[in-house]
Amino acid sequence: MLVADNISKKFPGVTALDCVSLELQGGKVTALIGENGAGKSTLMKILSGVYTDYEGNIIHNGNIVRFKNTRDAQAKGIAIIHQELNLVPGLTVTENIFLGCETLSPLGLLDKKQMRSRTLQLLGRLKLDVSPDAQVESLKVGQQQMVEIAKALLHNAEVIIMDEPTSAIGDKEVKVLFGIIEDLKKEGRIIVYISHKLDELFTIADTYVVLRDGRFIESGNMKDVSHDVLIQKMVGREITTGRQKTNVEKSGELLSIEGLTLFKNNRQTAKLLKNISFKLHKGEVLGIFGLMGAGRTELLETIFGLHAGRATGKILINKKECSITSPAAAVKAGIALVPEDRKKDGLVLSLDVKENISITTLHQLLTAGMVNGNKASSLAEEYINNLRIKTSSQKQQVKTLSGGNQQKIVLAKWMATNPYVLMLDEPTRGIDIHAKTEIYKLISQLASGQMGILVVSSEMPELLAIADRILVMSDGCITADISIQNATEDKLLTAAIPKTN
Amino acid sequence: KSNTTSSKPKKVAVIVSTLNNPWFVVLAQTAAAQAQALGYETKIFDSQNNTATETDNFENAISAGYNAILFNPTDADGSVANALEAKAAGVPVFCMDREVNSVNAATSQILSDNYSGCVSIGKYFVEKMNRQGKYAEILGLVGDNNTWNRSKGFHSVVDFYPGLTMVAQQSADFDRNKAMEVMESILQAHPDINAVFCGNDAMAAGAYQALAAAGKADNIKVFGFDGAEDVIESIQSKKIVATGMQFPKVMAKTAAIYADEYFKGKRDFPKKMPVAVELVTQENVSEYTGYGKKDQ
Amino acid sequence: MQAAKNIQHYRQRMAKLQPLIALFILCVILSFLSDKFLTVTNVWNVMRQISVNIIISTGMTLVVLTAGIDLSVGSVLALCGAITAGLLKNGIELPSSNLYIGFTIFGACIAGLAAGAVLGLFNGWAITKFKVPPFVATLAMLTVARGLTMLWTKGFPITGLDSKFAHLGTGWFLGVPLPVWVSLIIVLAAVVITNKTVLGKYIYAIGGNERAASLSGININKIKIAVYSIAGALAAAGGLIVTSRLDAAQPNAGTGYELDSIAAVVIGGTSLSGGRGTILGTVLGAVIIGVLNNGLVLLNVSPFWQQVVKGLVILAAVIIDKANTKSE
Amino acid sequence: MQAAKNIQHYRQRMAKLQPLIALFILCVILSFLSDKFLTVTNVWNVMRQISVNIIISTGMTLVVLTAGIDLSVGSVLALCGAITAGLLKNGIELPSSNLYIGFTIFGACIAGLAAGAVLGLFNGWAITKFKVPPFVATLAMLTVARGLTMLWTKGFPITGLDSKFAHLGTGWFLGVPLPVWVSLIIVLAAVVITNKTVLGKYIYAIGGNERAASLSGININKIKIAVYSIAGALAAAGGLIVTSRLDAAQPNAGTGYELDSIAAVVIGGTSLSGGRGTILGTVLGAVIIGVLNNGLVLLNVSPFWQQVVKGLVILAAVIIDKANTKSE
Ligand SMILES: Nc1ncnc2c1ncn2[C@@H]1O[C@H](COP(=O)(O)OP(=O)(O)OP(=O)(O)O)[C@@H](O)[C@H]1O
Ligand SMILES: Nc1ncnc2c1ncn2[C@@H]1O[C@H](COP(=O)(O)OP(=O)(O)OP(=O)(O)O)[C@@H](O)[C@H]1O
Ligand SMILES: [Mg+2]
Ligand SMILES: [Mg+2]
Repeated sequence: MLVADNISKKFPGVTALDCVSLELQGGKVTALIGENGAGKSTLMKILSGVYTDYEGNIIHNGNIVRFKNTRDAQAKGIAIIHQELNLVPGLTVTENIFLGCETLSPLGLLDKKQMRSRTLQLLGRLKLDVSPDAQVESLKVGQQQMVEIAKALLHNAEVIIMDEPTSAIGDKEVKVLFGIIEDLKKEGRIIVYISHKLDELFTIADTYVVLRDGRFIESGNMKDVSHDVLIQKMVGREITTGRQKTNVEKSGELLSIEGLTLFKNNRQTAKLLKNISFKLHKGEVLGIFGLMGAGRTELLETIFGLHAGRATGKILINKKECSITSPAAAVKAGIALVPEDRKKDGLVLSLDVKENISITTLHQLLTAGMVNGNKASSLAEEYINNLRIKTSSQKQQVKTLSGGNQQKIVLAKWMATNPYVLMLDEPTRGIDIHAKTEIYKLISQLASGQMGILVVSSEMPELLAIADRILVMSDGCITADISIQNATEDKLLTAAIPKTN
Repeated sequence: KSNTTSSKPKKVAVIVSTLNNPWFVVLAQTAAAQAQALGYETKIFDSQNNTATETDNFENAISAGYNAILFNPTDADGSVANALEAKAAGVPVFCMDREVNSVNAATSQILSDNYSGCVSIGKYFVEKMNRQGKYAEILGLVGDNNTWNRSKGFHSVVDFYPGLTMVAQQSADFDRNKAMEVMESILQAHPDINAVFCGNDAMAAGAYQALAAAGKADNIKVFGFDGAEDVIESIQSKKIVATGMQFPKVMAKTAAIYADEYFKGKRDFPKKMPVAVELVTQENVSEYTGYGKKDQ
Repeated sequence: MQAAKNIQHYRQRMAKLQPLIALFILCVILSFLSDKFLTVTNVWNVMRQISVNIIISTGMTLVVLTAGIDLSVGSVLALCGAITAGLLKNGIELPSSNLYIGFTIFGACIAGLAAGAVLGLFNGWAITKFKVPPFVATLAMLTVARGLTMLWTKGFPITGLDSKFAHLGTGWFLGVPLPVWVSLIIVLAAVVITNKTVLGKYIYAIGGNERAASLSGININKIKIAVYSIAGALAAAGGLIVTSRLDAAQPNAGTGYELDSIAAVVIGGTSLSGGRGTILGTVLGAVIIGVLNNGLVLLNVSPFWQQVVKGLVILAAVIIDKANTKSE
Repeated sequence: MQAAKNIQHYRQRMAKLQPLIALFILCVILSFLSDKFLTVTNVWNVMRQISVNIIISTGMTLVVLTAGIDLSVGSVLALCGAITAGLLKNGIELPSSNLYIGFTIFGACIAGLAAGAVLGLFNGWAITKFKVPPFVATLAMLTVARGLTMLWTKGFPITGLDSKFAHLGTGWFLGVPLPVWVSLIIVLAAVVITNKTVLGKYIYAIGGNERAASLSGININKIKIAVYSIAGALAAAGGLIVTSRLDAAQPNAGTGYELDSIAAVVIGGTSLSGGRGTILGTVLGAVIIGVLNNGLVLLNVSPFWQQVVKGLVILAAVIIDKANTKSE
């Protein structure tokens, strides 16, 4: 049994936690719920020894503990899957899983065999098909997140904290994870589960705790609350979710992809994308569904000019063919990409909110050749309000923003360019339900204008909610093109499952 | 044996302590030129003031089959091992300008005596100063033993005169620019000095530059050492008072000629052949040119 | 929110301010130890001496902000100084097509600066086109440029230049030495560039997260090439000043300057991993080093002890910074 | 899965292999240009000459893998060499308590190595305890150690050492020069450390993602201090060899070695931002530089042109690497 007693945590400019108390029982899954920036991750970081300066107490099996560092917490049997990936890109899967707790041979050298076989077990348990010797950087985000999970399972800890473990993985992997969680419950472990995907919580969680603006709101049993009540508790007032717009009048063709093919590298003939063709119309929201590893990210990246040289095929914008050899060229041509991995590809973490939002549109903020600070500020202000970005000021470093708010910054900087084609790769990953609806609204607003929007998502409900038409991809090919009227979850799924032959 | 090797032309290596100071460029190039004139294939090796690099140069020269080495050591003691290695390989070594502290390592050493050279500068210094006044000394590389030979020689005379007080002693690494900046700062601390003695001519030129910029060139006497071209000119134009002329060309030529004689079978060379350092003053400067006497 | 804003500004001021504290302490100590230290003439003297390092380090700061490094500044300084001096003295002669081109002071200086920019351009080109690590590319340039200097000067200083040229290094204007004016103007320009221009913002973005920057549509290569060219041109500018102060172009001028200027940049609080740092910080870094060198001579510290003291003071200076900025 | 594995191994082999290609090409060219190049004596020559740089660069590689840098190796080499030489020759005398301690060769060597480790420890301590950037901390040590060398030697080389001591630098064993043996052993040890020990894994982890490493409960500071101490001790080892080869401890030995060894590391494919690189790569880097120096001397290239050529060849070598590894 682990108890947090009146815990408070201040950061320069923010009170992340304000006298929060909660109680975690063994054999139960406790869902921690709250909007972006509510303080969930901060609280968990305190429980797992990442932050050591806080007010209040942690009571572990009846006695007060103060972890000196993460290792200390590990020793006390507390494991955490961090919201943000914490892997060493250059090291292999095995090395990452065992980092900090390597097993040694009698000679005091690394016992690689031993570690490798344990890794294979874990990967098998997670049904993750990667080599234990693969460098983590060569894995996709989703695969990396599974490795994080494996790392946490290694210790078979008494307390396991999962901070948005499913933010980057597909339904298949989610099912696997839930299976494992059930086992852990049977073993009487304490499990904390943080997610913005409410339906997940209803399937897996037993009790819930709601945080709002760093304050404890209430707790109870999952079975006693309904979806909407829960949302109301975390947001503080009613909000309407669900489909925003219904019919779409297809004015002219905006983007047209013809025979796009992407090779794995310029030597081999292995293809990541096989002869892809489709059209995107003005005012259309085109969803792209697929299982993890289907090639959706590659598709967007290729259109965005990231793989020039490895790719063949035509890209036409407004019926004019344009050769897009670099992201710079893509941006000029009026294409924008909100990438999958915000930290690696989306943000300059060392810069502040304002600078990150304005980076794509600096040329429009000039007066007399100089960047006009006020214009930049008003731009940033506009999006901070529109997207309800929770930041202490425009000058807060994005590094210190909560995960979800970072995602909103990336959205903001691309909306600012108002492009012809806006490509979104998992746009609502790690974003709370309220902000999600905001973003859905925005997407449909943007689409009602001249813009056309491509949305890659692993969440079917999301696509069904916002898309006018859905393409389904399965290992590098488009396997279905379904208009929203006759799109159903199982249609999408059947098209997404790779044909094994 | 001689006729087997005499089939193809003999090769002479010139291993010089450094090339980032014109004085040594002259030494090396004259030696090489002279040896070439005598019909030998020659090559210049730069030890970059680093005795370890010098060792590499020796090994490479020996394994590349050079038959004699005209040698300007980086260090009197440190270079002994190198000279001995050459000797062991049967390659004669002729030292130029700087010596190696070993009686039998080198076949012959044609040396410029820094110490006594600076003794005579010291004497002239005392005379010019009428035995009294404040002065500063600008040293070369602190880790280089010539720096200290020169300084010691100078002080062996000057320190006998209580009227002469050294108010500052700083290092400028034999570098013109450093010397200028050091001089500028010394002038701040001691605007009233009457003279400055510099460990080489590059530093003397730098020091003079600082004095000129401060408008003190006329009342502060600059003394150098080497006999570099531009300093000789400065002495002619009464900017610098005096320098110690070493004769790199003479030493280089002699060394090359010795090597030639060695190949022809001569063996009895003077172990040490000192080439006197001559004091160049505004009175006798007319006889000199850069790095040597007019008539050479 | 307001509070937060203040903290932000406070921090930023701090970031710039910190080296100032160390510098202040240093100056107080020195002025106690030597009455000559805080005299007007000595202040100008120090300013003149550090102006060259400030000029070079300004370029170096831009390079380091992009997470790069430029080891070639010293040799580039020497080569460009020598080129200018050579052109001034001998012009260009083509005996073959018996052609002779003379150079005015202005012309020769422009030629020197251009040469610097071109050398920098080569650095940038190797780094962007062939993905050579900046360290290697500029190390190669360090050796090449030094060799070219030796070849161009044949190992001898080029002396006896047009006396008007000496003015650049030794002259005064409105009671301030010309080199100080030059460095002042360059620093101001750089401050404007880093804070107010697109180029500046892009430099920080590239240093902070190159991938994100290029995904934001920034042409990384163009920016980097520009930055290395600027660094080269500024090194050349330093070369002109050194040459004109000495009234001679030394073949071995600028040896080891790369360390001095990187030191100034880092002591000034710029991170070698790029993305964070300021021009003013670098200036303070350069001033600290300059003041230190000057002070050690004023106090006539024995050459043996000087290096020990110098090292310890630099360490202390940086530790003082960190101590005061630890809070974040 | 299998595929992924292959890609892995392929990549890793590549990473090590690349400099080899450049080296091979270089050797072929040289052996065409000079019949002296591929002679047994000359090969041992080159090996002996590079052994010191290999030893230093091995330590440097560990430091760079942690995303650090050590500029002090050159001065540490000089100081420790001088300490050993001094102890050998004069021992320690305390006239006050008229005490005299003599040193055996072994004792003096141990003392020198210990001194190196301690100096490195200081570096690590300043870097971890006070968060001083490695560049500054080790730059300070560069100056301080050089100064201490001057003080200890009074500016004069320490010569006339026990003739047995000279054996270390000049002796042979089983037809291989002793310095080569030493470097060989050190390289092997380092390879084992980096690949087979926890320390090694932590070094890569810290360089690859310091935050992740510390979240995994790794004691970052301890590892860093260890690494800098090792680097210091290895620099000292280099100092012993240099001293015994020359039978003299030079006050200004090792000047500029930091650049040589960092060059070896980077040419060997280790990234200055840490986390990726191999010891063997560094060895190849050092060999390339050594072969180049040796070759330029064997060919009749004038010293001035040598620098130009050297720079260009190094650039070319790295470009060849990149060209062959670009695919990924
Ligand atoms: N290192 C930090 N410095 C300053 N503020 C911080 C820091 N870390 C977090 N914060 C602030 O603390 C608050 C809580 O952040 P936290 O990451 O706990 O939110 P969260 O509930 O995890 O949100 P999300 O669901 O988006 O992950 C946010 O306002 C965030 O900006
Ligand atoms: N760096 C890489 N190394 C090896 N294989 C890769 C790499 N990048 C992508 N792949 C493979 O390319 C295919 C497409 O991956 P991609 O991530 O684009 O699909 P996706 O549908 O976007 O998956 P996700 O849901 O994670 O975005 C997958 O088979 C993936 O394993
Ligand atoms: Mg969170
Ligand atoms: Mg994807």
